[in-house]
This record gives sequence, C-alpha cells and structure tokens, in this order.
Amino acid sequence: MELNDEVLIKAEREKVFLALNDPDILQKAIPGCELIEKLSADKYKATIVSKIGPLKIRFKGEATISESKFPSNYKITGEGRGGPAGHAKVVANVVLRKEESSTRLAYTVHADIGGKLAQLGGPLVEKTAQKLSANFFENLDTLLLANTPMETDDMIISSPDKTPSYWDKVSGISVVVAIGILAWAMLK
Amino acid sequence: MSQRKNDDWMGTPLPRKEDRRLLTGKGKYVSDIVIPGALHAVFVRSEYAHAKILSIDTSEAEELAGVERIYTGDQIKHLIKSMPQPIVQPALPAHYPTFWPLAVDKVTFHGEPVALVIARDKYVAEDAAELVFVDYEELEPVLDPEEALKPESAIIHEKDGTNEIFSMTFTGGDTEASQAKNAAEVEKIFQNAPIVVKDRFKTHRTGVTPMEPRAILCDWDDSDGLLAYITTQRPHIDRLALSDILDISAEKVQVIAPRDQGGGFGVKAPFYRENIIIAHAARDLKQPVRWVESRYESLMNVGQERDQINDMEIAADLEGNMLALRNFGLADNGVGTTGVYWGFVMPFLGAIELPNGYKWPKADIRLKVATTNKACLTPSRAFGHFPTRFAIERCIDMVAHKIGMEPSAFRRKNLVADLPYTSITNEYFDSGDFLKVWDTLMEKANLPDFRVQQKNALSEGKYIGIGFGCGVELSGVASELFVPMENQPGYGAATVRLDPRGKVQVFGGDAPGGQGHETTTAQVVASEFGISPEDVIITTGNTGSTPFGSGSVGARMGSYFISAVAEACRELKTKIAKFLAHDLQLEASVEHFEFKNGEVVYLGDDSQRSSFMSIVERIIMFPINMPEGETGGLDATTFFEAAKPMICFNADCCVVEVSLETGDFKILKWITAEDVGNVINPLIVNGQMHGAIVQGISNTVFEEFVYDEQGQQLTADFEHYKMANAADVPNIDLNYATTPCPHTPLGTRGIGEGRPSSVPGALTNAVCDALKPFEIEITTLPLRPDAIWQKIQDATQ
Amino acid sequence: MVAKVAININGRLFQEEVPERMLLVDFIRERAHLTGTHIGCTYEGVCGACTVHLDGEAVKSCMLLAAQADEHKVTTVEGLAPDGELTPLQEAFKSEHGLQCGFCTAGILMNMTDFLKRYPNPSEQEIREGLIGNLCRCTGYVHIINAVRKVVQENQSRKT
Amino acid sequence: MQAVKSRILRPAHVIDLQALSELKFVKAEKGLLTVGAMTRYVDIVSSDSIPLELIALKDAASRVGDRQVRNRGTLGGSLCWNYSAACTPAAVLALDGAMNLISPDGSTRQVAADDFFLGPLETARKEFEILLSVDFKLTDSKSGSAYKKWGLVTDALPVIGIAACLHFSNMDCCDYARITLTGLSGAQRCLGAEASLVSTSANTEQITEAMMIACSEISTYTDSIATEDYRYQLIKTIGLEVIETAKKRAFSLA
Repeated sequence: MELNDEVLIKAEREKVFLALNDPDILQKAIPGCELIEKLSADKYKATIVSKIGPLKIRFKGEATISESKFPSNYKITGEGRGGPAGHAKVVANVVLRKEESSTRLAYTVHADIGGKLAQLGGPLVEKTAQKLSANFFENLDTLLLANTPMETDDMIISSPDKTPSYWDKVSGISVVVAIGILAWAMLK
Repeated sequence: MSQRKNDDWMGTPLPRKEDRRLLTGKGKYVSDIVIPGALHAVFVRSEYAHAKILSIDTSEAEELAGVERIYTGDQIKHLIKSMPQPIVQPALPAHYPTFWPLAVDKVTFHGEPVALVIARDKYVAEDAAELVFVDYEELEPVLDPEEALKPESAIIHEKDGTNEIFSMTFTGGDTEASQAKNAAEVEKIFQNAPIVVKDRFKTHRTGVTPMEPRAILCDWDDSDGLLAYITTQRPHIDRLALSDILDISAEKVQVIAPRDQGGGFGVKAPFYRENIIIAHAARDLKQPVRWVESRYESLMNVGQERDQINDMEIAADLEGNMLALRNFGLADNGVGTTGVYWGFVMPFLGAIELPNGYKWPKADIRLKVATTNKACLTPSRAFGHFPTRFAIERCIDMVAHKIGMEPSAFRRKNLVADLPYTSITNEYFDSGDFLKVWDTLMEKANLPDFRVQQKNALSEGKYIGIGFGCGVELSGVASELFVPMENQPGYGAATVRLDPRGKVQVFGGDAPGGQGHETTTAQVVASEFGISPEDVIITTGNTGSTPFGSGSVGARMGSYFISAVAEACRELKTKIAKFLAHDLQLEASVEHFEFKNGEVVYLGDDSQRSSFMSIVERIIMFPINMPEGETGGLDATTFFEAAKPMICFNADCCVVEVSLETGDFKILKWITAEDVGNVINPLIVNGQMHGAIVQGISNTVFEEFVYDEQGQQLTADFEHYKMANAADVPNIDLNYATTPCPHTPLGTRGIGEGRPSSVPGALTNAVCDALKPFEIEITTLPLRPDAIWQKIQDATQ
Repeated sequence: MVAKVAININGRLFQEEVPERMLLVDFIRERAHLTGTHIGCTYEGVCGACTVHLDGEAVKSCMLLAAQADEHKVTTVEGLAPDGELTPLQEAFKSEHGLQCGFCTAGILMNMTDFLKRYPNPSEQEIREGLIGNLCRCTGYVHIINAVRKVVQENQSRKT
Repeated sequence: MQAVKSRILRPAHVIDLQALSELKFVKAEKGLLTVGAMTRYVDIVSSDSIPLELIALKDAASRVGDRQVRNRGTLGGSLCWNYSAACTPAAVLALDGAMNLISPDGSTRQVAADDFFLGPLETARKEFEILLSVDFKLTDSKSGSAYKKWGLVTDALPVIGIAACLHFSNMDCCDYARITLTGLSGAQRCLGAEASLVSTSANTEQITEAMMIACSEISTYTDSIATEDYRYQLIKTIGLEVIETAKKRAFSLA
C-alpha cells in the first residue's frame, strides 16, 4: 500500500520539524496515544489505544530512524503489532519545504499489512489511513498555533547534541502512521 | 421400497440409504463423534509468508488454566520423522521438501502451523493460542512462479538450491535427444502451418472447498495403540503413513474415515501434517485429542488448486485439421509441503490430460512447476486439468475464429473417432464414442437456430453467445498410472460377506464423502443376488475391517470399487450355485441358476429352487454333506484391476447474455452430453454432474484465492472467498449418450471427478462468442465482469 | 463470566450454566448433544450449515450467543420429525436427491421449512434467492430446488 | 457479531436489545414514518406501513445478506455499526432519516442522517446512547426512491450500492434530490450529482451527467473483485437505474 499526501502547516519549517519530533506534542496530536518511549538512540516504542466507533484496539509499535536531515527530511521504518489482529510494517519518508512563513509537509508511506488486519481490512485501509493522517495534521496544526514560538526555539537552542535529539523524537511520526494504519485497517 | 421386476436394481433412481440419517440430523461426522475427556487442539499459524522463526514464547499461554500442553517445531523435530516418507511420496523425480508438522526454523507460507496448543476447552485453547508470541525475521517472499525460477530468486527450500520442484517433457519419448528431435519436428510444422494461434492462458488459484472442514480425533491406548477418526478420502494410506512417521507398529494403528463426511473433492485426499502432530499429542498425553479445522484455517491451507500459466500454440490447416500442439506449462506449486501430492502431481496429470479428446498428429508438451511461498496446491476435482482444459478449449475457439469455422464443427472434425486410442501424451482411451456424445450435444444445442436468434438479438442491442467444450475424464486410475503418480495401487477392493439370514455386508477400504456409495453398492449387490437393497449394509473407511483401498479419489467408485463388489458377488454366487446343484442333485453350475426375488432358481426346471436365505444359511451354518473340496462360509474379497486405464467423456454447451454496460453476464442455458457408461443410479449420476458443473462455474467466475505482494492470503473467509450461491447459477440440462464400458463387469464407468474441467472453456467461449462483434478473446481467469467490461472498453475505444 | 440459561430445544428444556461467550451453535452441539447442526465457517456467518429456528424463524446459530436464546424456543433438524415420520420437505429431499454429503443439509432444511411457511407458492427464482444463506458444494443446488418445488407442487395440488 | 467472533471486538458485556419489543415497530402518522431501531429487516420488508416514497428502505432491507440474516438483523444495528458497505445506512441517508437517540439519563435528542454517519464504523451516537427509532418525513409532492447494489455474488455486501430519493413538482421538474453511495467508505452523499439534478426533468441524459459528476467527486479503488474504473462504471450504471426507478415510482409508473 502506498500513501502520498502533503499538507500545509502554518508554522516555520524548523518548528514543524522539531514539533514532529517532540514526544509531548506527538502524544497530544496522536489520538489515543498512551506512551512514547525511547529504547535506544534510534529506536522507540509506543502504545496507542485506537478507538474507532465501537472498536477499541491497543497497538504496540516500534520505530527506527534511518535517515534524518534537519530541518528538511527524514525516513522512518516502523513496525506495529495489534496482537492477534495482525501486524504492519511501514516505511515513511517525510520532506519539509519552506513555503513563505508556512511549511509544506510531504509524506510518502509504504505499508505492508499482515494477519487478520490485511484479511479483514482490505482496501479500506488506504482510505482510512489517509483520513487518520489528515486528523493528525489537523491536530498538529492546532497544537502548533497554540504553542508559543519561544518554547520550540528554546528546544533548538538548549539542545546540546542536536542531531541525536531529533532522532530521539522523530520516531513519533512513524508510530503514528504505523499505528494509524493498524487501527484503521480494522474498520470493516 | 418396491420390488422390481427381476430384482434388477441397475439403473433405478433409488432414494439413498444414507438420506434418512442425514435428513434427521443423525449423521456422524468426525466433529460429531465424542470420546469423553477429549482435549481440544488449536494451531498457532504463521502470520508471514516467509520468515525466520527467532523465538517462540509459550510461557504466558502455558499459565492459562485449562491448557495441557503446547508443542513447537523445535520440541517435536527429534521425536517425529520428517517428511517426505516413501508411503506418501510419488515415484516421480522431484525436489521433495523436508518438513515437520510444525514449522522448524522458518515459516514458508501465511497460515503454516507454528505451534499447537492443547487445552481442555476449545475456547481456552483459542485464548492460549493468542498468547503464544512468535518473533519472526521477515525474509523476501517468493510469490511469482516465473520469478521463482530465475537464478536471482530467493530459495524457499535451501537444500534443493532451486525453486523448481518438478519439470517434465511429456512428448517425444524418454530421452533428451528424442524429445529434442520431436520438438524440432513440431517447430517445423508451426513454421509451415497456414493457421497458428499462440497465447498465454492463465488460470487463477481456486479449488473446491468441502462444506465440512478437516477434522481429526485421536485416542491412544498403550496396548491397542492409536485410533484415529479422520476426515479423509484415504484411510488406508493415512494409517500406513501415521505408522511409518510416528514409528507406531502398523498393527497398532487404526484409522476410521466415518461413513459421513462432508465432501472431499480431493481436498481430503492428501496426507496432512496436522494429522501427524495430533496423533503424536494423543500418544504423548495418553488422552484423546481433537482438532476441528476452522474455515479460516481451511481457506488458508487447503483447497487451493488450478494456478497455472499455459503458453499454448496450435497449428491447423485451412480445412480445419489440427496439425500440432505446443504447450509450455508453468504451475505455481505453493510451498509443496503436503503428503502424497506435493503440489506438482496435479499439474503433472493436467499436462497428461491436456490434449483432451482430439487427434493431434504432433505435440510438444512440457511442464515446469515452481515452489512459492503460498499454501501448497491441494487436489481439487478436475485434478490438474482445469487449467489445461481451459487453455485448450479456449485456444481451439481462437483457431476456429481464425479459420472462419464454427468452433463446434472444428472440434467435431478433430475428435478421436475410433477407440481405443492412445493420446499424444500416452493417455489410453479405452472405449466410448466421442462423436455420439458430441452429436447428442449438438442436437440439443441446435446451433443453426441459435445463430438466427443471436442475429436477431444483436439487432435489438442484445449480446448473446454460445460456447462449447468437452472433456475426457479418467474413470478411476489404473495401477499403471497410479503407482508412478502416487506410489499406490489402483485396484478396487471389496469384501462381500453373507450372513445366515440372507443379508449382506460389504466392506470397502475407500472413504466416500457424499457420493452415495451405500446406495449404489446396495443396488449392485441386490441385483446380483436378486434381493432387496435394504438387505445390504456397507461399511467404508475403517482400516480395521475393510480390505486395502487407495481411497475415494479419481472416480474410483463406478469403475474400480463397484467392479470389485460385483466380482465378489459373482464369486459367492458360483459357490452358492455349486452347493445348490449338489443339494438338488443337479449337474449344473452358476450359469444355470437365476438369482431373483429372494430365490435361487434352476433355469432348466423352475420347480428346482431354494430361497436365497436358506441356501446361504445352509452354507454358513450347516457345513455338512458338502460338494467335494468345498468348505462352509460365504465371504469373498476381490481385487479388481482393469488391464488398461479407463475413461469417460462429456461435452458442454452454454448460452450467455452479456451486458455491454457492466460486462456482467447471465447464463441462460447449460446443456450437456455425457457418456457415463451403464448407470447404476441415475439420481446419483445426475447429482454428480450438477455439482461438478456448478463447481466449475463457481471456480471460473466467483472463487479466487488472493495473495498480496507480501504473500498475505486475503481470502480466508466465505465473505472474501466467494462461492456461488443458489441465485448465481443456472439449471442444467443433462443428456446421456452412453456406451457401456467393456472392461468392467457391469459396463459402468467412474464419473464426476474430472467433470468440471470442460466448464471454464465452454463458459468463456460463450462470453467471447457473445462479444464476437468486438473480436474479444479472453485468456485469463477468473471470468469477471470488471475484466470483461474492460475488454469491451479497450475494443470500442 | 458465566451465564445461566434456560433454552427450550425441540421441546426439551436445557438449563445450563455456560460461559457468556458461548455461541448458540456450541450450546446445541455440546450441551444439548444435538450434532445435526453443523459449523461450516469461522466468524463470517455465511455458509448457513448452522441454521436453526429461533421461535419458529430461521437464524444462524453461529451468529448468536447461547445467552441470547435464553428463554426462547429453538428447533433444530432433530426436531423436524420428532415422531419419526419425515416431513414432506425431508421426504422430497430424499426422493429428489437433494443432498449428497449432507453436511449443509440440516441448515437448508431449517431455512426452507421457514421459507415455505412464509412463501407457500414461490417461483424457482424466489427459491434460489431464499437459499442464498446456505452454501452447498456438492449438489450445484439443482436437486435442492427440485425438492423444494416438489413440496410446493404437492401443497398446491392438495389445495385445488 | 463477525467482529466479536473474529476477536477484533472484545466487549466485556453484551446486552441484547431484541427483547425490547417497544423498539420494534413501523408506524406512519401525520406526515411522519417512524421505524423502531430494533425492527428487523424482515419486518421492514413485510411491513405495509412503508409508503411508496420511502420504498428505498425496503429495497435495501430486502437485499441484506440472506433470509437468516434478515430474520435477525435490525435497522438500528446496521445504522449504528455503519459498516463501510452496509445497505441500509445509504437508504436512510438518501431518505433523510432522523435518528432518535436516548441517553442513560433519559434525555433524548434527534440527529439528522447527514450528521449521524461520520465514516466507516463512526456515527454521532455517543457511548451509552441507544438509538430508539428513525423518523422519515413524508412529503406532499410527487416523490420516489430506490436502492440497488452490485456484489460479485447475489446479495453480497455491495461493491457499489446507490440509493436515491427524488421529489418532483411535475414530470419535468425535479425539485429535490438526494443520492447516496455505499460500498467504498460507508454511506456518503453525492452532493454535486444531487445539485445537478435539481430543476431538471431528471431524464436519462441528465442523470448520466449527474452520475459523471458523482464519479468526479469520489475516489474508488481496485481490489480482486473490481477495478477502480469498474467501480466508476458501476456508479454510473446503477445510479442511472436507481434514479430512473425513483422517478418512475414518483409517478407510479413502476
């Protein structure tokens, strides 16, 4: 399955990049995110309870950052497991482009879904994953508007070792996508 | 039940003996059999198509109350012999994969058994299966048979160093040199032929899904050994295989295929890995263990067949003579881990049967079979030749179109007219009259009338079309073919035992699944002895009481089994006549007596007679004053083997109307002609034909096993794997043009197994005929509205 | 996790403690020991082999919890001919060879018994559509439809 | 139940509302048809109270699954589950039904179909709210409705299902149209198609044009049963048939 989309976020590129890598912001933007936890320098895990209509599914995911270039792009490989429901493997490329004072975020996601997820979710997965991504960015946009610019700037300035810290945080997005697909795949 | 004239029950539409219990819910299928204390087994199956097993954590599952034991591949691989074992291995050269009942080291298809949970309650067993955590490392899945054979492909069974499990050339003799010479000769014909059609014919993965999934119930006793109730078409083979693989001395293994089985269609013919581990568990735990397959598991693991690509070429002349046939087949074998068939045995037979009932002066027929990370092909009615028959019947229409000839006339011109005949792939056609069958069909089809209707319809904007197809079907499988193909004998075996009250017990080692063996056998026995079918009881499928039989496969009932029954009856009749002549002081033997109306009557003087019961009682109970050299008792076991393989022949015609707007089509008529040999019970024969044809339609149009690019099987329930329902299929107009088989004692033929194979060609030909104004030729199955609509779009834009 | 249920099956009352999640079909097969009702699919409820009557109407017993049948009347195939005499529909299935392996037959009989009560004079197309909830692999449906039609014809000729 | 049996949905408790006979009814009065939430498909199909203008509801209910399913399945169950390829939500959306919901505190509220169906499996029903019934307004103008679907096997879940409801002031003037679609991602309206039909006579050409607009507003997909393009073709052909049927019914021609 391939997902491609772009969104315009009303914030500067650096801020968006950092926000996408900020576990606090991510936790707020991802509906039902219970936990984002660091396992190693480039490995993270997250637990998300997805509630779709009457379905409530707890998913556990792990993500690895393989490429990251501040503030323009990064690549994440994520794997999520929804217990007996199945699994998903996701590779996401995110590119951030400056557009005046806003940021154009383009993402491409390749996802392989397995187990009952794939069998029952069918082609709905794609449509619904799109919808989930849209919700996520909507939330992100709202959160960024509510955030004071200083806080994000502070993070940049105070970070002693820039690159790893981005890496630390970047994982969030892949988890969002992986878990989102898992959850929405169950919509049947 | 009324008494018939002469007590000849042959050809009588007798309601079945089986029906009363089945209509009142008293049938006993494996899952209905209760052994107190039986534990329930649930398999943990692979979520991946191809992956290394890094670890299996069963600790949480084991703690669940009610869980008795959890097995993994690592635990059992030293206790159970690996496959293959000779008893379930054909005598064909192939790369047979090594495997155990549970995956060891890696998984090779989505749905492969990885662990087995045994619990006291089936709901708990399912809970526990969810708590078995398997850590996998994904490997590249091999999913396309063409890619699989390329040198750069990942290898599924590493020890073989190739994914080519089997390959063979079926024409041109046994040596490479003679085959190459033949190929060159065929090539020369193609270079000079005025008409050549070449195309690629693809048949999707589909098959037959019995309504009863697989099941096994095993009990163990240290002194008596293993008792296994199995949904199986071949209990005797299963018995030997379980004995060999589990190292249980053969006399301590009894397998019972209950007389009630919810359909087989080939799906219950292989020897399955699940049976090994369930039997092992019963022995290990010394408790009964039951496994009942869910439909989910069934659709993930079995019933998947067809799945072939046939690159076919036909050369013909302008007068409509077939000159040569060339076919390079490629079958997608799946993973190949299924005993007896290993996937490739079906395409092997499909290639042999490819030439169908036509005279081919020359042919070059080859087959390659590739292992992939999908479920292993399992036999499904029309074993292996559903795809090759689709290809040839479709290709023949395309050739006829090119010549400008009616496809039906082209067929008739090239059908084998004189039998016996040996086909270009060395398949022996023993008897029959293909032209009589064909002419019967054409008379009913009334083609000239149809062409007028078609023209009129077209002027009203309606697209109707007519399609034809035919098929030679194996009537049982002679040892000559069965030994190399499946390493098993082809003979039919039956024990007929008379009791002192004049009743008859028949024992057969095959194991039916709805074909009505009890009724048909009773009719034959009743006809032979001149008694009522009610007086006959049939036992099948119990290895403890029946003679060895290779199973209910390949239309063996009407050919081999029933012939053995008839011969056993005749053997007993000879003995009865001898005793009666002796008692009546007549110089007479069996041909001087008539068995009718419950009596044995001397033909020379009908006052000289005995009731059937008294003479039988006398021989069994009062063995004194006997003919010289005789002993008492009436019990005969016979083994029937025909000198050569036997066949039957059938032909289909269907009429469809296609919607240009949606590509959807409706089958307006389905007409057939059948040579089934002498008929024992027309109800049963009709039922076999209806079922086979509708299966063929359902396979052609609706059913498809779908794998995604990762090898995930997406059609594991009946909502996604779409079987035709009653509103989707037509009525069927059956017509018979029979010729008695000269090689069976009753003139009967085995029928029904191969019957679906002419369906996909006939149906697709009809759709193409309807769309002839657009010159549409369909070469890929399934035959779906979206694909037809797309073809119409492509042709009109 | 345990529910107490009282289900009348074929005129016999079964009062049992069952796991809440127990399906009605499992209750019928394992508690009432009536194994004529079969299971042919996993979760999808498509095949119809488990069809029984709930208060006289055909339903799929694999799609109901046993608890949902509490204090209701269930009839299974074993209850169609309690006195041993086959119903006209059962007789017609026999004479028209409307069954082969018999695994799906109980469900078909239960569905068609209810169907004929509601539609005493159906066309062939209506019978076919009435059968959509029952998959059969053996018969191609032809003889099943003939059997149902036979009962319809018998009923009609009795009326006239 | 499929979701429960496949262990995807794991409810702690199941409450069977079938016992509430108060929720099983079809009644027409004062320009309003009300259908109780626990009214089964079979009851809808056999009800004499459903007027011709709302017949799309019968069209949909009569083709859900199979007889056994229709003997058990309910309108409310289908609406609240709102499965992506369900039949009745599309019909209810086309007929502009209004959902009457009750909360545990006894308060009730009404939600229009447009606001109720939020996407596959998602509705405006809050946790612990129960759907009591659905109201359909009857109109004085000539009106007709229809629903039809296509699946590979007869009466399967729709690959594409379309419902339409049209009101006419006369034969040449359609003054109200609602067209809905199911099979892709739950019940959805074809707003552009609806708008294009209003003030036309809804003849074959205009309907064809409207369905072209519907296709331009919707994205379909390819799976093993139907290609993306074929789904568009189904939208066009079924749409034409459904809308023409609705029109004929409005003038009692069918």
